[in-house]
Amino acid sequence: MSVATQTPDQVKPPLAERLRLRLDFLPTVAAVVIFVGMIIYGEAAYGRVVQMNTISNLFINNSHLIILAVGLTFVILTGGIDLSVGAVIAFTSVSGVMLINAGWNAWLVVAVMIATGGLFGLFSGVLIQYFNVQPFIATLSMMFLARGLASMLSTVPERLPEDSSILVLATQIKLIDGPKVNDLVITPGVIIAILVVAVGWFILHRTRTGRTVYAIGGSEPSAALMGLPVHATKMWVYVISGLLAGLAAVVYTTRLGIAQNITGVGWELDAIAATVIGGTLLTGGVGFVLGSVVGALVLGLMNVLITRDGGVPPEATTIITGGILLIFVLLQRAVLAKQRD
Amino acid sequence: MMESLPLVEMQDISISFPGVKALDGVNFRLLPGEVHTLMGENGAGKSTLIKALTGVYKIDEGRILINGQDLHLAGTADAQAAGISTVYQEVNLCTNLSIGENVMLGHEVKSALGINWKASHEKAREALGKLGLGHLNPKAPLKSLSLAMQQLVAISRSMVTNAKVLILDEPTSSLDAVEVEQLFTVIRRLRDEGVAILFVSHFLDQVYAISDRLTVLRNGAFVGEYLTRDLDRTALIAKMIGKDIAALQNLDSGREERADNHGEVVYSAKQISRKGAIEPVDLELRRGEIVGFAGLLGSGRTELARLVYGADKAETGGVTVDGVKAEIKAPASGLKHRIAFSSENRRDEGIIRDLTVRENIILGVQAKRGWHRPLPRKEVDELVAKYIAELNVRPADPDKPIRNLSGGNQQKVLLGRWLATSPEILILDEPTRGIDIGAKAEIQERVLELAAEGVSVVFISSELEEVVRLSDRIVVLKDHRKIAELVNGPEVTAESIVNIIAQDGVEDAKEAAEGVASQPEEVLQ
Amino acid sequence: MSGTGNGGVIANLFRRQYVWGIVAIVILLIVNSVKDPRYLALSFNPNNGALVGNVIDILRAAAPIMMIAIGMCLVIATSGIDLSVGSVMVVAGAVSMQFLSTAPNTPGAAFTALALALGVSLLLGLFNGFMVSVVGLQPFISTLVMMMAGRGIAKVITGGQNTAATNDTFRWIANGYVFGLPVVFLIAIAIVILLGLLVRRSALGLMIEAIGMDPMAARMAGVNRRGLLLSVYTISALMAGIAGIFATASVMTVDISRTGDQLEMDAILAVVIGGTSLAGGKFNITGATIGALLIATLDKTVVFLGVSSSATPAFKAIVIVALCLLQSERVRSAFKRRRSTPVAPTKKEEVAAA
Amino acid sequence: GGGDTPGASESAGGDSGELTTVGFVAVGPEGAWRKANEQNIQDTFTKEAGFDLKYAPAAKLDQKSQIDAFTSFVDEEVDIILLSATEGSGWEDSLKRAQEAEIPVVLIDRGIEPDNTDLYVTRIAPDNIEVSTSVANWAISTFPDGGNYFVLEGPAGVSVVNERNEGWNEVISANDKFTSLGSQTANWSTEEAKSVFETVLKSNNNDVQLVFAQNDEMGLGAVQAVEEAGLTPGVDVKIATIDGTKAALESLAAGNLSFVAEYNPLFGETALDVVNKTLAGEEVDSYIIVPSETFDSPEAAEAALPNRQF
Ligand SMILES: Nc1ncnc2c1ncn2[C@@H]1O[C@H](COP(=O)(O)OP(=O)(O)OP(=O)(O)O)[C@@H](O)[C@H]1O
Ligand SMILES: Nc1ncnc2c1ncn2[C@@H]1O[C@H](COP(=O)(O)OP(=O)(O)OP(=O)(O)O)[C@@H](O)[C@H]1O
Ligand SMILES: [Mg+2]
Ligand SMILES: [Mg+2]
Repeated sequence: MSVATQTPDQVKPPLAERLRLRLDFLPTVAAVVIFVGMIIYGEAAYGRVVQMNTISNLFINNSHLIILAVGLTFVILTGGIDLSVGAVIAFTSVSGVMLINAGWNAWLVVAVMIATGGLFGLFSGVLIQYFNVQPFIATLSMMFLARGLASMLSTVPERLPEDSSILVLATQIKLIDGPKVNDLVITPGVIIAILVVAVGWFILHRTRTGRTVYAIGGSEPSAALMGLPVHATKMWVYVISGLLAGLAAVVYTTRLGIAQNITGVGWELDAIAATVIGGTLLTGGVGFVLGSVVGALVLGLMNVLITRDGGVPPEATTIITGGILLIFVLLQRAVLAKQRD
Repeated sequence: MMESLPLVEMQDISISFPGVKALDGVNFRLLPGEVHTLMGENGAGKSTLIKALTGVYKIDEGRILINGQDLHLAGTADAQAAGISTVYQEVNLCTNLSIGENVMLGHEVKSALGINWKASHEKAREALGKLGLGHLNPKAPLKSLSLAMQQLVAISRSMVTNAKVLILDEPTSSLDAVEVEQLFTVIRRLRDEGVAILFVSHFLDQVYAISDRLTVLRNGAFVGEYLTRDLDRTALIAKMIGKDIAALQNLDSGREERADNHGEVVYSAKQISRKGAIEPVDLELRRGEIVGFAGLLGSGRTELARLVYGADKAETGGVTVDGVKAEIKAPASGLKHRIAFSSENRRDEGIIRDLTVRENIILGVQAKRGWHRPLPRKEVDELVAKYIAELNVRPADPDKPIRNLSGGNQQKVLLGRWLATSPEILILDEPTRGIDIGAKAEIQERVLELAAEGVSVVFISSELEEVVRLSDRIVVLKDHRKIAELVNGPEVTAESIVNIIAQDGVEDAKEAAEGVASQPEEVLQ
Repeated sequence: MSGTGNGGVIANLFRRQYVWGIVAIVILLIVNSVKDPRYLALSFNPNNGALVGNVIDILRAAAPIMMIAIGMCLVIATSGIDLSVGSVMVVAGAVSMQFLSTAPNTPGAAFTALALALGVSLLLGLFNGFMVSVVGLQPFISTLVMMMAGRGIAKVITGGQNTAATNDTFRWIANGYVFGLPVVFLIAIAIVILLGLLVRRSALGLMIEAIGMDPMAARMAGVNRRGLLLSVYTISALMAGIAGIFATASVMTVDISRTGDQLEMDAILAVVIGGTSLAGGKFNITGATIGALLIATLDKTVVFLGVSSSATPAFKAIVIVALCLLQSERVRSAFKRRRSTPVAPTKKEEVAAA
Repeated sequence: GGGDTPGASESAGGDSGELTTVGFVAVGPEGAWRKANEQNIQDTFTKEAGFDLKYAPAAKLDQKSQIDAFTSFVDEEVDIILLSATEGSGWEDSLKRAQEAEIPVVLIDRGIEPDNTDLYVTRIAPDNIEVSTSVANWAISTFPDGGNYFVLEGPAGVSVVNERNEGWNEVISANDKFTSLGSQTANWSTEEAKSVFETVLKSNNNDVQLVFAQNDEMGLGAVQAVEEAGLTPGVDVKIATIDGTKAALESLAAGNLSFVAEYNPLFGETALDVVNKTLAGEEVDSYIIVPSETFDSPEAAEAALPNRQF
């Protein structure tokens, strides 16, 4: 029987492949296209966009956002949400820097910071999974908690020691040294971000845990009935998101050399926006890590362009940011409308 | 067959839900290499027993033994680990994933670099092939399949793992003869390979065709275990419902003899169509007439029905209701024109799980009246009481969340919802799916009464006999086209319809259809 | 207050769930009384015929939160979310203040200001509703956009200033007293009851729940999803508008960067504490109201106990977590009787597709 | 103003291509003071004056967005950058890059920590510590035998708040006649300040003599709370605020506020002058303190009100 059906299959794939492509990748593809469009527009309108330093800074300044976005992609794919990441960054960085100043080994502290992030994630996970608190609320309270603890630790900027060994994470590696600051630069932070993306992609698309994440997003009861480890996986996504928040804290803190209790206010929304722009559905089950990366870059580029324009009246900036975000999702929606009925 | 020791043994299993004792000291055993059918009316406890055996529900009392060892199930995963593979009554797949991903979920082929998709899809294709779905592309999205197809995909999941125990809860409820035969060949092969198979179905023919042994439940209680050959149909029915009833006779008797009291045309569609769903068709429905849609799976019956109701918007053609031009572009407008449509997809397009039986019943009427004209409390209670009694929904508790009803009873509640809207045109897509024989007879009776009362009924069922028995006119569809329209008569039988479908050549399809439409008799010479 | 609760068929679980909110309120009040025995004492102020006391302050502080909470409650019941309430508040405030700052100090002017503010809020609500129901954007995003844009709009309206104005009638709304009780609270309660009756005495409640639980099935049952979503988001925005009026009237100043800031979170919290699931479906307006009261009590307690600014968020977090645990204990004990199939929302893709 | 600058004389004849581009990393509208300050800068660096001012307000007062803007200006190679930071610390790397790109940076209002003067041309600002100290000194002179005071702060952790606390605490805590009833954040907001202070009054049975509100908005909120409680602001409770906006001075004139310390936002002219000097390669001192007055009486307020621009 299966032999008999080989022949039609040989014909099908290209068509079916395209079909599949349309269904899943479209929003992400749209994101990429629009991103490129923005770059071209920026270059045409303001110039000095397609140049080494602008591009490398786009990555350097948003590496932590990219890391956060990857974490949120996991959570959102399961249909959950994590509002705590911004505050977790504040707490982990403040506590981390204080530990270093207290004489701890810097690299040990890095580990501690990441672990602390994971701990907050674990907290949310437990609340959600074992006390069926709703994700929004569980992570919201974690947000308050982390922010509060951070402020209780210190309300003044905590400085990393000038000679701290972890500052290497922010060292600017000039790949091409252009005139003045027009260099092609990369920092370990960016490399970390790229690694995170790669690993994230691997877990989601090449491991059963990843498949379970998608299945839960599609239909949690079905996933459970299929015997997939729903409980464990749902815990994991929050832990992952927490760990990555901790990592983002490391990257950001080493870049600035200071930690502050008011860092990261509203970053959770940026990260969520990034994932959504990248084509992830907040209802879960659909989306890609790479999309989220593009989303993060789009947001970053958007700020750059607004700055380059410089003529935007102060009152209007939020309107414009909102407007662009809207246009963006509308474009995506239009593309999607073609394949939904 | 001689008694080899049982692979699965369930002793004195009891499970009670708030209000219901779903299972009360039930015994059940499953021998290797046998097909063991679980029989019982709607709500007898079949699915619950299965869910107990697969770790979905915790058992209150009793024990489960596998290969003689006590087995404690904390979840479905444990059951799978114990070699039990299950296809539940409601299709449980993830529509956001591809067919292949669904088939392989949890069993993907691993390699050094994580999942090997090529191999996984290959394996998925094999599994599908075993059920004659080899033509499906594993990479295509599951969404693109009809409910029936999805059910087959769900079954093929269990082909991936070589399970020792295979459980199929009403797998055939939405399949037609061809698929059923295909499924049975697979089941037989597995059985001969020594797999123990637990089968549930309300179709007696199928039960007798496939099963070696029967266990009968009634209201959650264990009635008895029998060898199929020792128990003839009437005896079996008697055991299931506790008494013999005559209603079941007309299950086998041919088409109902009824006076042709066809009134004037209430609905007429000219060349309505929708891309990918159904090609342009004309359709006329008369008052007091039952029109059956016949066709194989994926022939487009549901699609056509959806267009009539407005669930999907017709892209071409025009519609008149009661002779007046009508714009039916959404279910709401369908309802306004007194059209009601009971979907084949009970779980996704029918019940609202978390609403009570009462709310589920009145939802249709209420939607028709609009939110600002709420039904008075009194009327609500009357309506609800009326339909719970008429369709004898069990348990007869209007304040139970509908998700807690058995599959069949949910179906009855939905029927109630649509009858409550006092429709002029009633479209029933697989209304008897998952309904036990007793209830099925009742529903068929009800359909005939409705027609007699002047309602124009569209009846869709994968069970051709049913269609032939009830319909005055039969619209035959194939590949999303209408290929024939027969005025029902003594000479029209399930076989003759199958022949029409088989003979329908691609080129002369259209004239055939027209010819048939004009003088239906000729088709059969 | 329970009048609204009885309005609908609400499963006991939910009726009991907000009981924990009440418990929490009581505990907080007790804590405060421990710090100062005269905490609950009420005195009468003959000058303005007002009852004076911490409890009265709580009621006044609760009014705006109550408004956005009940609006949010309906939105959440449709399995949506409205992040824009805070921004709609500031827009409403900006409109009224900007108008009053130039208008004469007359009742007439006050009512015009009200009309203007509510009118604008209504428009913003319609926009949200349109984006969600007709265009089919995800509620989170469309309202997130409105959340960003709204504050900008407010800034444009006032030209970046924190406009202040004087109008006794308008001021009276938030600071006046009737029968010794704050007008603002009485208005709020009246609106809660009205809305409660509207949704529970009509079939609105049932239909909102239906589309929240299962949009696909609801559509097939003939429920007009678009219309409902449109009206629900509009109602939410209207409520936010009223809240904005309350907030600005109390000080007769709109603070473009602070008015309504972060309040969407409070609203959502209130709704959830009240026993409405963010997954949509069964909703409970009484619960949301109680949730709002709890949040107001919490905010006031923090100040009364003199919890330091930096410790405040942590304090709140602990209270919330404790509350969630209390509530879920119930859920779990209910579960113990029968552990059944996971009851998570089953049809996400439809929600998304819609 | 500024007609005498080289920039202007060039642009008078030349096309816009010769305008000097100024990148202004700003804070964005958050209240009367900020509005006045940034408006003033924008009004000074006009095309007529020979400048193309690029205005980049922060998103949600988030330092990250400011750093992004700063970086972008550097990449764009503007001629000079005005930096009005939300936060003092964390700017070293950005400033170093600007230096490498040979772009001079002038700090507006907020200084940087650690204060490494090689990284920027100069800082033009009133002195928060000085201003808050003046409030404290006024308090001591008005309450010779002390009293109970309460502080309404901005959000915990923001530099301004820390500085204004520092100046105040140094003086007050040195004086043992004053007892602190604590401090609470009202997030710069009138509404919150009112709500907070009404509760503070209750929890202390109205036994509060002095309120130090770290900005005018909060001070005005406190006034209303006092009135609601049936007390007389200025008599029962004296309220001192910082900023000196028109609204505050009016309230002071009406006797509701008792002391307003100006935190002068109008130093566009000075900035213009500094910028021109810098571009012309002249030296400027590393810290130019903008003089700020204080108003301690209705009369003083009356006098100042007519020509108050903010
Ligand atoms: N989760 C649940 N909560 C409460 N009651 C339930 C639940 N599941 C099933 N029941 C009740 O248990 C009884 C048995 O249901 P079950 O689904 O096993 O019947 P069934 O034999 O599968 O019927 P059908 O043939 O219609 O599928 C029914 O009365 C049903 O109402
Ligand atoms: N929910 C759906 N989404 C997308 N496509 C569908 C859906 N349902 C059916 N289809 C497509 O329409 C075709 C017709 O399927 P459908 O089930 O409606 O026909 P049918 O004759 O009613 O068969 P059935 O016996 O399943 O009712 C299917 O082959 C499938 O490709
Ligand atoms: Mg069943
Ligand atoms: Mg069908």
